[in-house]
Amino acid sequence: MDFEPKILGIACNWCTYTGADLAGTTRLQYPQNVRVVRVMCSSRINPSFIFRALQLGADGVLVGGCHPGDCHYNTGNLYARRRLATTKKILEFAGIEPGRFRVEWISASEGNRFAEVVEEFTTQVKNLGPQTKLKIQE
Amino acid sequence: MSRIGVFVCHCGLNIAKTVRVSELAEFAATLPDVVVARDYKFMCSTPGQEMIQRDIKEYKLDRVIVTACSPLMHEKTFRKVIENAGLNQYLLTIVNIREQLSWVTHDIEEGTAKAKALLNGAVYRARLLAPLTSRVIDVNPDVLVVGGGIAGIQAALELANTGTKVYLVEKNSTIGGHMAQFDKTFPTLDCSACILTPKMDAVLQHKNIQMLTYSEVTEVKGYVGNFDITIKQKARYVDHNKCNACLACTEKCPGKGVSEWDEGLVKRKAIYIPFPQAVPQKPVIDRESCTYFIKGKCKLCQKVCEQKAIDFEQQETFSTVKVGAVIVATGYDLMDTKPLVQYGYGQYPGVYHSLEVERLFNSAGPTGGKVTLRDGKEPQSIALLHCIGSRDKNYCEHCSRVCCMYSLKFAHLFKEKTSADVYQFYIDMRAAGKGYEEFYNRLIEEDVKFIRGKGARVTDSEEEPGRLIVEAEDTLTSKFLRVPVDMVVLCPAIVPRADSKDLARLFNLSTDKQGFFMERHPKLAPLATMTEGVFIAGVCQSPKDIPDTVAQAYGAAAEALTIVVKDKMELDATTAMVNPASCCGCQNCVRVCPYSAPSFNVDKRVSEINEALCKGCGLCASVCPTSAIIARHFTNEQVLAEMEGLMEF
Amino acid sequence: MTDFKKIEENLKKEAKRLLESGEVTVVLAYGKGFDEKHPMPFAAKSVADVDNIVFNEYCNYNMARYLVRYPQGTKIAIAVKAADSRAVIQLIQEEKIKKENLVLLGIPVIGMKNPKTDEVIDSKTTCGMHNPVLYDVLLGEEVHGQKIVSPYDVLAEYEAMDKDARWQFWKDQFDKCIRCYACRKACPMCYCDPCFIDQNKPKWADKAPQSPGNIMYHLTRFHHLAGRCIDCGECSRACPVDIPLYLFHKKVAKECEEMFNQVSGMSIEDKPVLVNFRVEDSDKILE
Amino acid sequence: MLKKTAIEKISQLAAVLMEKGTLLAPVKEVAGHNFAEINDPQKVDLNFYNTIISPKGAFFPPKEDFIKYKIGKTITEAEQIKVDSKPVFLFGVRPCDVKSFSIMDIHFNAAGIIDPYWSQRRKATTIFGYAYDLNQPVDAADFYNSLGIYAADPEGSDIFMVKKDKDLLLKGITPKGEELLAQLNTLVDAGKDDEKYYEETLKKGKEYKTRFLCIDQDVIAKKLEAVFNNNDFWTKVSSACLSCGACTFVCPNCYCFDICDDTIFGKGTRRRVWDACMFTDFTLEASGHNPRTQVYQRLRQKINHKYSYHVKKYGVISCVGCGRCTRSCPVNIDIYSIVEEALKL
Amino acid sequence: MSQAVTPYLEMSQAIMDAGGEALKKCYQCGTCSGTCPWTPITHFNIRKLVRYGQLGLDGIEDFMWGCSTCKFCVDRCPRGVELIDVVMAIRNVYSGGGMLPQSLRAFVGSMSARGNPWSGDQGSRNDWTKEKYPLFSEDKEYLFWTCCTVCYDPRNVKLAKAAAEVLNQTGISWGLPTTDVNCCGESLKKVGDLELFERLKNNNLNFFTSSGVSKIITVSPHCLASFKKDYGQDYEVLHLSKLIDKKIKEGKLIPKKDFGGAKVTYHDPCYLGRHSGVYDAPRDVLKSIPGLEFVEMKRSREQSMCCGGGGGGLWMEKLKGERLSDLRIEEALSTGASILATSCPYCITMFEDSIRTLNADDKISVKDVTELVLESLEISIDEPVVDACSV
Repeated sequence: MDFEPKILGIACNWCTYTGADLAGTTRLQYPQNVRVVRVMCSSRINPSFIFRALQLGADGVLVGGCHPGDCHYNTGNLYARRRLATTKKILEFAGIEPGRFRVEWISASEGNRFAEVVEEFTTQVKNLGPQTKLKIQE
Repeated sequence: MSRIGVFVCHCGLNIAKTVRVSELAEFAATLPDVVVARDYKFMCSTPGQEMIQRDIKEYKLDRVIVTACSPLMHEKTFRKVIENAGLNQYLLTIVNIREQLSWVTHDIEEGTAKAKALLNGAVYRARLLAPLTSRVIDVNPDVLVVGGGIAGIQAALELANTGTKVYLVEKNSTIGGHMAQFDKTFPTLDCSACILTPKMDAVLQHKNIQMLTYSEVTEVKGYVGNFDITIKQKARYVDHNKCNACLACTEKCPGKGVSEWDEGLVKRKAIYIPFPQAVPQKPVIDRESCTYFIKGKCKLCQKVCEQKAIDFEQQETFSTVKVGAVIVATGYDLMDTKPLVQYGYGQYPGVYHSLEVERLFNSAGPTGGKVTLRDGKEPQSIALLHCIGSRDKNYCEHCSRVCCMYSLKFAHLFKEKTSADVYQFYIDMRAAGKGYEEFYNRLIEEDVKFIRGKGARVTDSEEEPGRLIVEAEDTLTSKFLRVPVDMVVLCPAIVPRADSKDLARLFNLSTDKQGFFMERHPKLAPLATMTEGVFIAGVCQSPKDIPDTVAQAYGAAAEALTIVVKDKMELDATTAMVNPASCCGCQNCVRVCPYSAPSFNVDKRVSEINEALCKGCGLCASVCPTSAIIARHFTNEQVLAEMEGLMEF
Repeated sequence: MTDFKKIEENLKKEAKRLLESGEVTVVLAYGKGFDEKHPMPFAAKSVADVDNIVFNEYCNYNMARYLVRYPQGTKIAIAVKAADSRAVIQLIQEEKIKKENLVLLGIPVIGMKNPKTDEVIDSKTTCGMHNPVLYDVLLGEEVHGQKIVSPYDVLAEYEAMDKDARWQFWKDQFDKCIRCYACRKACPMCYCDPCFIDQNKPKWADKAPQSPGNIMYHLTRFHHLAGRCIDCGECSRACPVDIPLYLFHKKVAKECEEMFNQVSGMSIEDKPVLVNFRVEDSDKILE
Repeated sequence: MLKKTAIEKISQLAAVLMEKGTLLAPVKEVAGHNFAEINDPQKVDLNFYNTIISPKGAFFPPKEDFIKYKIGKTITEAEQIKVDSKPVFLFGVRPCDVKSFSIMDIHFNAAGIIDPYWSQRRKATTIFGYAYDLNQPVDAADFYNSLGIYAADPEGSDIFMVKKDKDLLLKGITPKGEELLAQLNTLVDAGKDDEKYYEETLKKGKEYKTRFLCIDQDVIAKKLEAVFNNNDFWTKVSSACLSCGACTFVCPNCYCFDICDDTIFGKGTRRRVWDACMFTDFTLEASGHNPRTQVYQRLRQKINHKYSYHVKKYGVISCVGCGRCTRSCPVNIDIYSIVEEALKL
Repeated sequence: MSQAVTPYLEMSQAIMDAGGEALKKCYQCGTCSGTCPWTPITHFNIRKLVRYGQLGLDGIEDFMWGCSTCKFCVDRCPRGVELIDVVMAIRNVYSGGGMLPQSLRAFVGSMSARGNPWSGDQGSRNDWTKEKYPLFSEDKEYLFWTCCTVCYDPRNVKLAKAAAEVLNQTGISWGLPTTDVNCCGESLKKVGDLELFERLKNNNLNFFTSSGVSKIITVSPHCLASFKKDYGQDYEVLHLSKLIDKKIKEGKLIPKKDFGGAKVTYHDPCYLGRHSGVYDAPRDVLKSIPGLEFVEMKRSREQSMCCGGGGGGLWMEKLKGERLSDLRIEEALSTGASILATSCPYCITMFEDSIRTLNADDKISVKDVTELVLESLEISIDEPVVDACSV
């Protein structure tokens, strides 16, 4: 059977979540591996959310925020960029495939971009196979 | 232990087509703490809402999960529903299985499986939700309107007539906007000035409107009900309090600048009013073309001014206004067509863009309303090229919507004012509007040649120097046409104002792919934006004609009124708070907050958050190393629990 | 070679002067332990205490760790070696302490030793700097002419590892952790009380010394210290089971330096990188 | 019965023990030696002074799972986790550590307080005591003599081992030990000079001197009680303390624990984990109140508990002087010195 | 007979499956056909081709060979339709059904049997060198990829030699491919024989891989575009004109000979210009040659006219009056230039033909930019090069 990865998406309310809705209203089709948590801003994302998601068995984590400069809260995503970049480096040095974690800026008007990113990322994670390193073994 | 009710919506077949809704409800019923789970055709309908309310009472529910469309769609609706049933509105969780699931898959297996995971996440999260109390704030009763075109004017007048104080900011030295440049309006061909100038005058006279021309918004602080807006008054070098509008200065002035108002077709003085009916009727000095500012001497205007109104030392000034709501109506620019070299704009003098032509028709324009070419001759043959940059993936993908109709208007005016042959090169004629198709029919009868084929190239004629050749395929006959003309009119794409990005940033507006301001929802909230209390009207939202613009202006005025008419309003309760017992005093929150909501209490060595300033982004909560900051409704526990639920299945 | 005796004398002299004059009420330095090889962190609060002050090659402690224990406004003199002074700078950046309340007694030194292994402490396990970055009084001759070795050189071997091997390496290391939290307690930058890992709401990880909780604790701690760790190596020396935490901290520091072009604890004007941003930060850092 | 084996053949002995049950023995790690469950007999390494962490984990592991549960819609299913009753061989325990087991028995295995996990493991375990190598210097941190323990003290061991040059001598102390020894066919019978060497070592062990505090535990207990309120003293001796848990986690006699539930996806485990009185949240109450917020309060508690309260309550100091806390302390705090200081007051 | 037709959607689907997916996007505005250089002179209509394709209508085969893949329409298309892909797909579908025109049969046959379009013997690919120039080996930096046309066509062999001599002057290390290689296949792909193209491509890739090629210089823009876009590999491919331009600017090549005020104009080959975005390099080279007066034709650069040789056009018969090259020569003549410079062997071939049929031999000559450079370096390829020392 084909491996269908479980991917956790964390999307900011104003841009990426709205963009994801737009993908729906325009009836774009994309893989259903990403399960989205809505937060108000990408800056809400605590790095430990990412670690925890992987521990919970997520094969990949996709974070979506507004384009830099377009943050609903002015500068939230600029902080998020630094904090999440650092998170990514930490995961990488711990030996976790960097391809399992991705941050994308997707605006409210970029429904197609959302679908595209989900498609791409799903394929990428699929190719990496199941994430077993951090996953808590019951 | 919670008592959770789960309500799964079919949304007709929208959801039910790709999610087995009854199976989803059955699944929900197996989850711990779920005491009732149902599915229903339209949960947002009255029977659906009543079902939820009935169950809240019957099963003593303390959490409600609605599994339906996006929370951006109906979260507010369902919050009201549960609140009316006596439950705190924040105990609602929406699971989005329409926009982000049923509409984006065809596979019912996949759809049902993912819906279960999403629902499970919601159950995990719902258990940890806490009732929250909305904040009540005072509302400032005044409104700011940005942009003094027809949309801004109409909105300002409507508001002012209700007794609301309005600040109308316009960056040019006169209000009126693009509409004031036109001669006639389609399809009725009534005179643009006859409609507009009385309104402009009404703005000037209205005691409730404070007009701020030659001004720009430079800073926006605060939030709905309480905006603090800084406005820059650019230096006019003319004291408008003293000036009596005799305009003697403009006659004497030796300076020559390019008339922006006439789209660069003619020169104007350095001290000028853009056009005779300008409001206010008072001149400004353009530094760039003023002899005094260029050479250091002249001051002729000062000499002739009896009122001593000329002030070369004038500086730009900044003032702050407090308002409860804002209407943004900043209009549009035309796309620059020079990069489309095949059409020869800027290369051949016979090629015009549509706004230039508007000025040619206008009796107050550079030719006094006569249609003449740049060399003064009357054109014998004219081609109108539609969709220049519009409907074009290489430039603007959108349809600019008004070009078909104004091209018809142009054709009529050309026919009226000249004896020229008129060709329309079009892809599709779009005449959807009241009286528009009739107008199209009228023009066909006026013997305008309609060529179905986009103009491919404009070149100069080798046979008749000075004439132009329009090349295109007439797709109806598959013939390659070479049409010799004297004048080519391009209908360029309508694009957002060059500085619209800056404005979007100031007001926190989202923009669409082209840069037009995004409405919160195209149908449910077409004039509202993602920023509470900021509304949009007119072409800054998307290209539209004058009737639609005016209608939007009325609508935006009504929207703004709904806010400022009350003296108090409720704000979202989803703000952040500090648990002082866990605060380590690192002050990260203080450092990062864009709204200065957190501050450090030096005595207690802990941070505190001013909830009136907090907008609930949650940044402080994520930079707090000790998790002392609780981002209400998005707490760490809630997010972690939701993640756990999402990953279980 | 550093003249340890001379520095000890100067340290005592300065401590005496500062306490006598009342300029400070506490001198954070090093004191006698149960034997010579085991000196202790020491807070001299009176002239009489000064006799107990020592300085030798085993006085590794980063005394900045103790600064936040004293009430705001306490006048403190603190002995700082190179990395220790960076910790002080970082704490000033974070507004935990104020420069005006401090007298920094700078100790330029080369040849400090780890008492457990008797190995010289150098750029392999610390930032490898010899001279304090910030001081008010210098207690010895500045060290110059040493070969400059990047504190990140030691990473090459680990960076070159295959990701699966690196994962195995770290997993084995973190599995050893007994959750005694000596690392965070020895760290001058870990002043949080309570630490995120001790919390029940939210419970970020389990409390038991086993893989998932250990990994969550350490990875999150690395993130909390990103751009703040000043590479003094205290965490690794404190660890009773010898987890080479310094390697991970170094790696994060290196990445932060490359991404944000700022080195921690070098200037009191800086702002910690992770609570700061530049509009021109590149999206490349996310790749 | 005295048996012997060449130390270089120790892995053969290990292999035999592994066949009979679980073998816990010192293995070399980067930082030093520690007891570990042996999977590879070659790993057993007797070339150590003492382990970093005490062998208490053999009976009281850092994490002990009690119950596995599953939260259901109507009921939560739970299942108790049983201790494996397979024989265990705890190999190479120093006399002071052997002594610690009997002190720990007070808390886990005395009348009225029988901890099934501790007591079952104790029952299943055969302890191979191991005399310190008298030819090596005493570690400066040790002070077990003060607690009446000597370097070659077979008390409490089932089998006691003494190193003789390149050989290891093994003596059955208890019937359980004797019985086991008889079964270990890789061992050979010791000769007369071995017997003599063994006896002499036990005697010489008394001369192998550690630091010495005071033999009268009541004196110590009373003194500590008397200085309890001397905050200056406690502040001073704790001024370096980081308040980490290293000392308690390596200690053979610290027995404090926490009980926590770890749940994921509705399934979870209730378990006991080591806790430390040096942690800030050790005494944090549900109300948010914390009676011991200061470092000095916590260090005072720790010392008083071992040297004062424990004496009054159980008649014995809860310390065997193994020196581990001193060796593991990141800032070289020496519990011996603090008690010594207190006695001087 | 009924004039009614029924849409044949299976055919439309087949075209989309063959790579003409973009078909769907077209809204028939006529920009392509209004832009296409063929529309004014032939019955070929690219918009109609797309329309026929959308509905799968019969009759498409009558005019589907008209396109010379000049890419003008693609650049202008407001819908972003990759019209060349559509043309290729349609040709693929229909020629698969045996609808190849007579004139292209020889072309495809030669490609299939000999690996080149000129019916030349594969083994004699390098005969023009007279073994004077080195073969590529791994120690060489550049592979000089000779187009089949310059290897076999007598007019263009001159270009091959000129190129080799100029390369020798640049000081770079280079070598020729062995005779194992075959045509790059660009035109074949445009003609729609995608299967044979794959074979040719893979054979060339084998050579590149086995001999360790990483940098390639091409003399033909068609090979350039093919390697860059169709080969799916990351080779550094460079058109000769860019290299020459670079070397002149570095001072490694110094044009000496003065042309005494001769007027030259430049024709942008579609595959160098619109397909590859190279406009300035050949112009800069021309401007660096002493005594050449450079004039532009009216249609130049992005708006340049096509010679008609692309997309298989080189091998197809065209009636007089339906040849773009004729129009182009007339345009060149109208500038008063005596030299028409270009950078493509196909253009050279097309223009030489037109000059002959227009009897313009005495007014204008066609030269590759490389040939002019060589002439200006005062090196002759007609006689053996004399060692400077022995003079």
